[in-house]
Amino acid sequence: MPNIEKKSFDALVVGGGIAGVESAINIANNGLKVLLVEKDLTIGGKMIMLSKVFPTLDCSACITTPKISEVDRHPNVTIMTNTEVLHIDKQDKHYFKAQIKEKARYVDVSNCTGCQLCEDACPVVVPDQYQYGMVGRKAAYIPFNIASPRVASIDIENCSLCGACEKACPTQCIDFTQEDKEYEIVVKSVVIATGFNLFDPLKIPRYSYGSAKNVITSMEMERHLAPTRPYNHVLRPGDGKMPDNIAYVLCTGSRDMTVGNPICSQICCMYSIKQAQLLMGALPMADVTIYYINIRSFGKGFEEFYEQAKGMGINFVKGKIGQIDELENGDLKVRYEDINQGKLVESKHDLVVLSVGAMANEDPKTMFKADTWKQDEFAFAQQKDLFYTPSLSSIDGVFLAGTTSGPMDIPDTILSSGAASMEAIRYIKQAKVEI
Amino acid sequence: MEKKETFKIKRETHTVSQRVKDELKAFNQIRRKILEAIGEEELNIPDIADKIDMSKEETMYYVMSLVKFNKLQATAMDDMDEYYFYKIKE
Amino acid sequence: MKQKIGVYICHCGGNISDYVDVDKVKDVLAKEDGVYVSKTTIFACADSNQKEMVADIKANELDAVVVASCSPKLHQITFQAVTERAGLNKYNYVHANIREQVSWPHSDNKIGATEKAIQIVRSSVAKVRLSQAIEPIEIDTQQAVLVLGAGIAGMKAAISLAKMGTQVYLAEREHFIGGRIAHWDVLCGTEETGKELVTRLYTDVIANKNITLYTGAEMVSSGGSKGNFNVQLKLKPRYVADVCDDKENIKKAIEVCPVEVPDEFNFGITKRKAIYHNFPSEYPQAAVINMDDCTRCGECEKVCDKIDLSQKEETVEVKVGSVLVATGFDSYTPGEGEFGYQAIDNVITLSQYKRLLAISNGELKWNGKKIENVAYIYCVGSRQVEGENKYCSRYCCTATINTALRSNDKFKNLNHFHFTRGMRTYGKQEVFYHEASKQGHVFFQSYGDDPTKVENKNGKTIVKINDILTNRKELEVEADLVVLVTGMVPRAHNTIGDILKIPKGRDKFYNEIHMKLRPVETVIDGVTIAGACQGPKNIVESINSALSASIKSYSFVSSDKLSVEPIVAKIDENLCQYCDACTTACPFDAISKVKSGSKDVALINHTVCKGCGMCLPVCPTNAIQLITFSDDEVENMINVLANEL
Amino acid sequence: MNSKLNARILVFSTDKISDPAIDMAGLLKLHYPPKVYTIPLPCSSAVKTKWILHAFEQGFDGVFIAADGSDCPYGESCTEKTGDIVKRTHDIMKEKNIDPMRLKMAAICSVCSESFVKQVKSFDEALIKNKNAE
Repeated sequence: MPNIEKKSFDALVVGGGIAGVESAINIANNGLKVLLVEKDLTIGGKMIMLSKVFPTLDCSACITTPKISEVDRHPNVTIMTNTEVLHIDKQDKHYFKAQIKEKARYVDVSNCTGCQLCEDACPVVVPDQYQYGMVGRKAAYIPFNIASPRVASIDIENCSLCGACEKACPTQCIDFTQEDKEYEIVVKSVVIATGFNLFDPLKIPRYSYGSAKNVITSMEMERHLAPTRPYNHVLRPGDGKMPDNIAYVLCTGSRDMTVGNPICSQICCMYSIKQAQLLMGALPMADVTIYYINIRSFGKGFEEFYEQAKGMGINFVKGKIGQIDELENGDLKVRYEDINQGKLVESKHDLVVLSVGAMANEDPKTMFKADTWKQDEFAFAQQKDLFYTPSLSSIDGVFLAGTTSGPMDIPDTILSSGAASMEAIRYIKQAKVEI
Repeated sequence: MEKKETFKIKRETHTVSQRVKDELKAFNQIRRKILEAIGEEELNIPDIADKIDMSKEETMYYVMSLVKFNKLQATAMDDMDEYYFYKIKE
Repeated sequence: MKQKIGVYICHCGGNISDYVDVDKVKDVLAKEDGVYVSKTTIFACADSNQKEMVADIKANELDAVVVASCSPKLHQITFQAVTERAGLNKYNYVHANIREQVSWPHSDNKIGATEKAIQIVRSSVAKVRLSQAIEPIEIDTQQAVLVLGAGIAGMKAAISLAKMGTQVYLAEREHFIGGRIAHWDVLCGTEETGKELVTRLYTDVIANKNITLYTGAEMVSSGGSKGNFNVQLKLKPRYVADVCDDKENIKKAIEVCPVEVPDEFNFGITKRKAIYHNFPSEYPQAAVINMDDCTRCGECEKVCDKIDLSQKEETVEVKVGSVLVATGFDSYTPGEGEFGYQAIDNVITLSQYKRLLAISNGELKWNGKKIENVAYIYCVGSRQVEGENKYCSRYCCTATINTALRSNDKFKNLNHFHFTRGMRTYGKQEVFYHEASKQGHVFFQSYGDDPTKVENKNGKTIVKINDILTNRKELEVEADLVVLVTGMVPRAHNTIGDILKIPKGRDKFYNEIHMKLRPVETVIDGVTIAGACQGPKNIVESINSALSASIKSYSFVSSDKLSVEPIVAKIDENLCQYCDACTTACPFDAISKVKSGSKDVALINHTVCKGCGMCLPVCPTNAIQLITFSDDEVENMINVLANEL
Repeated sequence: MNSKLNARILVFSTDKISDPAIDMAGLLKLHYPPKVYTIPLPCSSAVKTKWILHAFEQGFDGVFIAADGSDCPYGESCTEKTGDIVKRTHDIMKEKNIDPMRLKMAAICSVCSESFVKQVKSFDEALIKNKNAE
């Protein structure tokens, strides 16, 4: 195969979200060499996309970015974005060979200054995946303002090859001759931090997501409320109206055998309460109703945060949602079983937010040799020795950070990443072989 | 320094799909229609949608994209506190 | 005097700029004496902006920098590093807090907030103008860690530190290790028992030469700081020889002991003697005499020569670079009469119920009566409406479900009635709740303001609820046993926190610096926290936090040198008339009397000085200045802040 | 609200204990008068009388020492020492004809945000009343 470079590191960290970043920093701080591989154009994962975080209401970007800059300039960390891990094969007791593919960005990263002139010049508009399709972006684009690296990239699938970007670029860093590049990496240990996927609400047709335009997911609402938001205000995507009666549907895709997911996603109650509090701030006249089965505010300061939300006037209704229908003016009719009243009730809202659950990301399965990577019954990574070494996967030397092993919130993710990196360091230090 | 034109090299191996060409054409038409519809006025999303005969949600997407690309800007909100008006950015 | 100062004002993505007119701040500052650049930025902390700032400082050849953004507790270090990357000394940087102390508390007053922001940034400029380059002080580090508490978190932390080659002192206050987990049978989510898990950990602890285990060890004092803690541990004797293989005679000694007291290991549902073992696989495997219970009758000595009542308390001193606190929690003790506790004889706590299940065989009985209907009352001591504990204890819903499910493995014909405040079997634990429902457990729910009631009616114990799951119907269950699901509370007896000065949160558990950025560090440098002493956690969460804490503690001791802040006090020998006021005021014994020429003067030991400044105000001749808080710096700041713009 | 109606207050806070509480007041969006300015020090028993008098000379209406109290990481003597500073300064203030009520001290623990806000609000009111009475 052409274009293959060989490199070696002490640890390979797969996934550049907060778990991967935290793990990489911990390992690198101990003098070990780390390769951090992220399949997206930027590191930061889901956390960098969030508005504020519960229960402190810190701005999420403000907490993520220092970690990101720390990892970015760490002398012991090499970061590869837009890069996929193809295979990881355990060679013997203490080392792994990995095949990775760095996809062409068509931009010379070292020379791009992030000036966005290519973006201005590009004529092509496609839905912006970082804004969940709520606005467009160009085919030549920077993911978002606080992306890392904050450099341009060409979406070749949607590029019209008009050359406008190349002509506009002041540093001549656009380069359409770039090709995908494969590397063979040798490492002593692996940390899997591939995170989770959001539940796809199209799987519950009675909630009308996709057909009713003012039914959105909680991640879309997160974008509405974030500093790097798509509309600059909270507006209905269906017609631009400022909503004043918003409903939250908890447990969308969680604790629901009909979609094959019996478990609780652990984060939705709290992020919904947080969003509701932020909405009360952004839209002081709005009513916010949260439909729930049980409120699970179990972490440090969470219950107090829930009580605070009740105090602010957020309406909590213990009820199970039956059906959501779109009305002619774009409003939504919500039919639910009110547990307190013990009967079926109808209500009207002008925006419905589906608090979607956290589902397993099964990417790691494809990276390892068949049957070596084991999953639990919910497709999350199996924890081989749950209490003694929670971060150990089914493969010795491969450790699990963050939501790879199950849903968890940010504080737990950070702690789990600390555990995974401590175990990885110990494993690496015990490795006698020089690679 | 002479600019290299690598996009021309790429054209030799990569064919731009018909979908991309069609969408580009469609976007340019919609953009023109929206800008024309607004003209000197300030309009909200339902007004624009009416004028260019497009669904409100699609209108929202394109208007918001044009705001993002600095072609349009939001001005005040209507008396009912429901909709923002948009005008062409100078 | 710095003459090319750079000022950067952060929008903080709206957190600041929504309330403070940052452009106005920028414009006013641009005109300030010595300010060379004044700019705003959306996210000062974003990497691209940090890089820009570095380039800007270099390009403009700035000699000092002020960033006005969030609290210095979050980002002062970040921007000191930026300053250093741009080739300046980090003490040529001053941080202005215009978020936590301006935009947020004054979000109701935009004009006032903007004015205050301007003044604060101007005063920071006044300070940075006088700033000087200072080099850090290096100190020798003790490459050892003291781990307090040998429960699962403490043991796991000790093992992982020891495996990294660190010397570890593991101190447990009790005579037996294992903390809370040693009591439990099969743990939720596996087939492993608490006993087995503790056995695995203990085996590793004992096998590792880097770990010194002290039991019966209580911390009595601590001196020094990060890199160099001197900790005194008081060791309570066992009064039984350390190496005791005389099992038969120990057994006899226990038999002859006339004292009977409630056995803590079984939460008082059984009795033990004053000399006792903990449980069959206790660790260390050696009996102990509790002198508080012992009447010193001497009967045990007569039958066993391994008993030595003359053993004396000892004190050992350990020198460590870091202290890792894993002291765990207490179970909430219900008040008398709370849900019938201590008023009705078949009301017990979850802990007692779990031990009852463990020690019972055949039929499950309480006070001789066979048990069929078990009522569990949740959130006892947690989520209190009236009481102080507002928090949720996190582990108890799952622990109760697991106990109830497992009890069916051992005892048939048990009926389970769960009186909940809404089940919180979060994450994968949900499946156990689902399983319990499938097996026919009955679940009720009430809200906090309308709690479940336990009553004694004609000798029967009745549990009553206005059940919101059935339209607030009043429902009753006659229970053979009422189990109070008690939550976690901070340790009542915990002098460690006081000695080490670890701050506590609103919930009275130890507080971390930042839940997400620095979750296992405390504001006391070198002291880390792990497990449930920080807040309720289950086993996996405790282990994760223990490993995270150990990686931080390791960072304090991994090298034999550590840099410390050079913020220390300095004596002006010309002004000093040695009077000993400063020596007396110093809490660290850092100041001594020396000869300087013909006169006596005070000398400050800079590696011992912590820079607290307690010596400053007591000096009658104003001979002491604290670096970065000199009279000039403080008074210049005051000059700015005291006057209208 | 006219911010000119507020008194100008200088707060000496401490890095590890009272300043975090003042930060948390902001985090909790608790409001207090904006003319409250903070200079954080390592410890409240480091405040020099000279600085306090300087603040009055320069035009501050009041000085508030947000003391560490028993939480001080540098030692338990902090409360007593800070108290001594206040006492000494009060004596000098009397000599100089500065109303001693213009210097106030209270222990503010690291989570005492509400207490801090209450304290500065009432101090602000007392100072304005005092000023108007003059």
